[in-house]
Amino acid sequence: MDLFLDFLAAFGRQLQSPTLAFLLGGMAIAALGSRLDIPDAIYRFIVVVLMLRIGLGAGIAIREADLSELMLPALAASVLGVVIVLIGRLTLAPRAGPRPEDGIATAGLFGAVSASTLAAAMVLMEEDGLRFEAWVPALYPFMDIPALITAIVLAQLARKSGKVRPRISAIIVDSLRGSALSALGLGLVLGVIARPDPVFASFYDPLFRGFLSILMLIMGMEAWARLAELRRVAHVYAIYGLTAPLVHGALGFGLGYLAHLATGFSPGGVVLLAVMAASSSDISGPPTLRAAIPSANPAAYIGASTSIGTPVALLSIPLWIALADVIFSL
Amino acid sequence: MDLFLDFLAAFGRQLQSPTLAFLLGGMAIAALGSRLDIPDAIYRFIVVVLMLRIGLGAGIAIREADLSELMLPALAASVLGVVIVLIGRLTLAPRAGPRPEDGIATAGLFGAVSASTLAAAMVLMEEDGLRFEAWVPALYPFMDIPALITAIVLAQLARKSGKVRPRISAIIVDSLRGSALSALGLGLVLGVIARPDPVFASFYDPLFRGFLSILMLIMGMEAWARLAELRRVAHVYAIYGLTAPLVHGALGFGLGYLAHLATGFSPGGVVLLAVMAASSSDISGPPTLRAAIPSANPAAYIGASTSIGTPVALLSIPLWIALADVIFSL
Amino acid sequence: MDLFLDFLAAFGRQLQSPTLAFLLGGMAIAALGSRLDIPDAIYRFIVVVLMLRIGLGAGIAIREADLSELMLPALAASVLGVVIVLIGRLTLAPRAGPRPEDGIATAGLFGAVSASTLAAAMVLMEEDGLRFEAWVPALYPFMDIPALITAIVLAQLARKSGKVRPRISAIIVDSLRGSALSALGLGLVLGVIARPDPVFASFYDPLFRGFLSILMLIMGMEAWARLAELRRVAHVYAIYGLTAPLVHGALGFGLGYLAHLATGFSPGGVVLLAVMAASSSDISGPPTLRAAIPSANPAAYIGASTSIGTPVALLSIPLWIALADVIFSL
Amino acid sequence: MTTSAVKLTVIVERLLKPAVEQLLTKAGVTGWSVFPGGGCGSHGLHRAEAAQLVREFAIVKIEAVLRDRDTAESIARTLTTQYLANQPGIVWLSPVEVWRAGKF
Amino acid sequence: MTTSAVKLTVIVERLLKPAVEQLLTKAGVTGWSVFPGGGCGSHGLHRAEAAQLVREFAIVKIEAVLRDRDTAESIARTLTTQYLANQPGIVWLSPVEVWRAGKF
Amino acid sequence: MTTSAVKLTVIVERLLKPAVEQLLTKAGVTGWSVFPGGGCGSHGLHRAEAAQLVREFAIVKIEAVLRDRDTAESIARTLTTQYLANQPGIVWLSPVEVWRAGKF
Ligand SMILES: Nc1ncnc2c1ncn2[C@@H]1O[C@H](COP(=O)(O)O)[C@@H](O)[C@H]1O
Ligand SMILES: Nc1ncnc2c1ncn2[C@@H]1O[C@H](COP(=O)(O)O)[C@@H](O)[C@H]1O
Ligand SMILES: Nc1ncnc2c1ncn2[C@@H]1O[C@H](COP(=O)(O)O)[C@@H](O)[C@H]1O
Ligand code: NA
Ligand code: NA
Ligand code: NA
Repeated sequence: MDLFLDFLAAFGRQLQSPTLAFLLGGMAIAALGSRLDIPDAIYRFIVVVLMLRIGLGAGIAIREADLSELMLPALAASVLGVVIVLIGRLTLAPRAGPRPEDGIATAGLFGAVSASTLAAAMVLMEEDGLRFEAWVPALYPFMDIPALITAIVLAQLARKSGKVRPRISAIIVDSLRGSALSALGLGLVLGVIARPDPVFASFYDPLFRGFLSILMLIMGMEAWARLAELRRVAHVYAIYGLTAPLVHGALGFGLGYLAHLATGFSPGGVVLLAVMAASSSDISGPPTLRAAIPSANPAAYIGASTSIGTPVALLSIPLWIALADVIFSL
Repeated sequence: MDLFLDFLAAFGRQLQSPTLAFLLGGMAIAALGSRLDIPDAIYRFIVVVLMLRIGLGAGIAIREADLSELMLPALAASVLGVVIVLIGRLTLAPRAGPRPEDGIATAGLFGAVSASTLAAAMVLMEEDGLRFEAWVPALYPFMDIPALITAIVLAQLARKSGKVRPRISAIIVDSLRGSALSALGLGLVLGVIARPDPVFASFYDPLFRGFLSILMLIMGMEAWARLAELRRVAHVYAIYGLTAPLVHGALGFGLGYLAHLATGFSPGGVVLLAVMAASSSDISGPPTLRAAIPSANPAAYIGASTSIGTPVALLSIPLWIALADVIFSL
Repeated sequence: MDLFLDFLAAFGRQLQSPTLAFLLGGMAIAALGSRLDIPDAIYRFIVVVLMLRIGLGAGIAIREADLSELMLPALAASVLGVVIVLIGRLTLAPRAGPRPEDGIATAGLFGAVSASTLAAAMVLMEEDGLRFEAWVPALYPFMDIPALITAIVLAQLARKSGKVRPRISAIIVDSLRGSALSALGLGLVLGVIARPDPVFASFYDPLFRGFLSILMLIMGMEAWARLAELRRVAHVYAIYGLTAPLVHGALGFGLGYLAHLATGFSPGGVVLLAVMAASSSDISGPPTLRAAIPSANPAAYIGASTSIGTPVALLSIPLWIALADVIFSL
Repeated sequence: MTTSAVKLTVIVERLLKPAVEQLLTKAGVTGWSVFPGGGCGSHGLHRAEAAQLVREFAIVKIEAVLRDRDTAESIARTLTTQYLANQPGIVWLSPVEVWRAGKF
Repeated sequence: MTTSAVKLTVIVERLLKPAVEQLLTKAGVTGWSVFPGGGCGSHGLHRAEAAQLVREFAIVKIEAVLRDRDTAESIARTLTTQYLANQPGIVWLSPVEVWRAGKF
Repeated sequence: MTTSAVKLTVIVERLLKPAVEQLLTKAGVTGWSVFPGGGCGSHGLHRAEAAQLVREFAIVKIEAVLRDRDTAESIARTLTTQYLANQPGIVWLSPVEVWRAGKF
């Protein structure tokens, strides 16, 4: 009982975070019909800077890390990516209308990872003083890419036109060439082999919170704008969007906890793994799916992810932090 | 006599401010035919960040403020907004050519508030160590909206087509939905209810001066560019643009001084009220007037405000600071 | 021998600089087919801020400088600009295919100065603790404009249509009106006559390294993209692009060393002069040449400068720093 | 293979974009495209790309392809008489041929 | 002085831009222009200029002037049947006259 | 209701924009619109939107609607012969119908 009260207190404290407030603020001003908008050029630059920052930070720290520790969590991330999509295939797809692709693509996005949610979790954990191995954010592609590939393969199996085999290597290469993953990878490599510490400290790190607050504003406005589209598809997408992040996050937390027991994976790492699992892709996943599963209805999967999945995943970050506070009795 | 010398010294010192230097620099390079320009996306982002910064700053401080103190200055602001437009109706409009709307719309902009001038005053006062109640910048809409509404009502009366009654509530809602006021309001609310202090301190506040310097550059270039248009309208606009900011600022200073006597309104608050009164809107006011008084000539009111009113108001900021230095013997 | 080893060690240390790493990173991701791109609006803003920063920094410091010291280095810079183009006229142009203009325009760009290379050198030298007179970056136009004019005059002589005389004053004015030089000049003037120290310290200086890292990324991607074009022109451009920066830099270092002996020009100043000489213009020079020598093939001169000249000049910065370390036994 | 249609092009300030879109929707037009730009006309210069203080005064081009010429004409009439009398803007019509006529 | 030609206009999401450009290149088209924008159609709204989460879903207009109408028609046919069946996009053709016909 | 007119479309690099605008002004054209973009042609690729080092080499489209076809032809002739001989750019003409013919 005490544990539960602790949990509620920790959860409530986290919900006041400015990061989440900007998200809700974005939804509110969109709902009120505000004409405020952030120029597209700024948005694209913000995403690049955030991903470079995450990559550089991880890269700088990896220099001194024992990379063998990375293996188990990376495996856990990949398993989560695949399993989440399989769960969606079994639960969502059969209920999501005549075309199974719609449900499969949606599950693919929820298996993949949201860069903005990951960044928000990093800031919230820093405010809470919850530490993680510096390489954890680099697990992003280990969960993201297997999830997208699983969805694409399942969609092709569903169509039963067994002829076209997905070229998995092409999908991996194409994913890594996307703007967000390229920036993450570039930052990672530069962090490891160059000495970017001064520019990291004078530019990338100080801008991190601020740019994230603007990105949260955009995500909030976008979530509200897409709700209209979501209304045009089956109810089950809304239900999935509301519940799946919690289920997936719990799965991620569970697997992370096992890694903690096995190799001492940090509590912060467990939380980040849960957040990545809970999050759904809304920047880099959709175009990959659109290109590979053209018959799936984007209104369904983008609506479910951007309008519901991402806000729920963002608002659930405090949940995983509070859970960690209690379970690891921090 | 000593007082007057003190005043001149303070005034001269302030004029060296980098903020004003960037304004004059913008006018100079435009006059010299430079091809330097600031991308539109950057400009729009700068305005949003400045308004969020002003709102967040006010909101954070309001948490601990005694809001009953706000009432009298807010009333003063609204009275100023209305009175300035009425003065313009009586002095400018009859002299401004065949169509009274042109003069009325111009008076409307001069009654309204310029975000860039307000921001510049905040930076100049900070450099001078002149403090104000944190909620003073939030008086912006209390002066801005009544001024615009007064102008719109007067224009409709002038047209004597008494049939169409202006929907005042629609104008208020539309004003608040504009990009600048939305950002101000959002910042204010987030400042009060979330805890945005870390992101305020790491991002919004450090960028304030820098972004303002870029905005001043833009305002200077724009002032120069619009001068050509102003030449196409009656002389009286130029005369109004040169003198009105000083008259309005003095009115604002006077009303602020009364509030100081009545409820201890701070000297810095008095200066900011004078600056808001002296300033004329050039970002958010014009589209409201264009939509509501389509028959008024934008070359007249935008020219008068952007080309003359705003530079004069900006250059008069040191005047109000120096006046406060002398009157409140700071 | 020891000296040579010292030199190699210093050179190797410098090559690890994050500034150069971002350049190589940009080339690498472009080569790997990444879709990462930086919005044009951001790029243009970065150039303006970097040039304002360089100008403001120089202007602030010039206030206390003895400007008579500037004369000899400024003369050296102008001589370098002219001499480099003349060398190119004699060596490159006769070997560069049927149209001498192509080679002359290329030599013009290599005589001119690259803003990004200059900025990179300033950051690398700061990391190395190598100091220079604050006005040295202001030598930029003293080398840049004479080089462009020399190329334009030579091109007109080559065409033997002696009738059209180049209007040298028009070219100077047009150069100074370009975005980059306007921003440099504006910063310089504001630095001298206003007191921009607070905004310099809170905005322009902190953003310098970060914006430069983004610019290096862009230069790297652009260098890779233009390589294809370069393949369509004669080999000699590639050879010139590879060797000329080293020759020109050595010339600059030599002239700077003479100025050091004559008037005590600082070792850092000598390095910056070498870097400016080694660098080739890729932002502001090309449009001047295009307008004045329309018959020259841009694929040749832009390819040689952007794809090869600039990367080589950037990677040679550590060379001049290491040379200074050894020669001035720092 | 192709069907004749008309393209209605409207160049106005962003301020009028909602009004134009409402006219198009009311007239049953199923789609249109919007391109930001700048221009020059009797109301002076509108910059493209460089900072312009009032975003609502930036130029946009709205292009709508329709199969029914009368609809296009009536939209253009409403626009020119009700909105563009004293506001910047022009309207023109041009012939096009479309595929998949059902889309228009 | 002038030569008749046709202009093929394709409005698609940026995702399809490489495919369209490949079709044009294969068909021997020597040049085209690209303009970023936004729009509205059966697949909903595409913003112009304001931040849009997925860059690949932004609208672009591709204009290619060609002298050979048959080539234009065959490109349009491939596009409408192979790509635009269930993806946003429209295609139209319009008559133009060009100078320096050799360029096209 | 409508009047026939021609639309002159010029696609050039920003470097030539002032020259084109001067030609239009000299010829008495009362208005034109400008749209930033990118393109591909005999002088290679011009990016749209992504950073491009030299702003003056970005592509712009200039559209001018005129009532007088001869004026349009003479502007196009001057452009193609004097400016576009060895610089990137194309020009085309297309038929349009306008309202409020007095504006053009
Ligand atoms: N003749 C024209 N051809 C093309 N665009 C025009 C023309 N006249 C006006 N425009 C466009 O319409 C806008 C408003 O024109 P105006 O109402 O004449 O001020 C201008 O800024 C241009 O973008
Ligand atoms: N009738 C139309 N006229 C002009 N543009 C259109 C039209 N219909 C669709 N579009 C454009 O094509 C895009 C995709 O249309 P759709 O396939 O109908 O969703 C829209 O976003 C518009 O940019
Ligand atoms: N056939 C064409 N259709 C449309 N635009 C073209 C065409 N050819 C060239 N362009 C445009 O004109 C620019 C210059 O073309 P060019 O002179 O061929 O290099 C290109 O970048 C395109 O934007
Ligand atoms: Na996930
Ligand atoms: Na006012
Ligand atoms: Na040089």
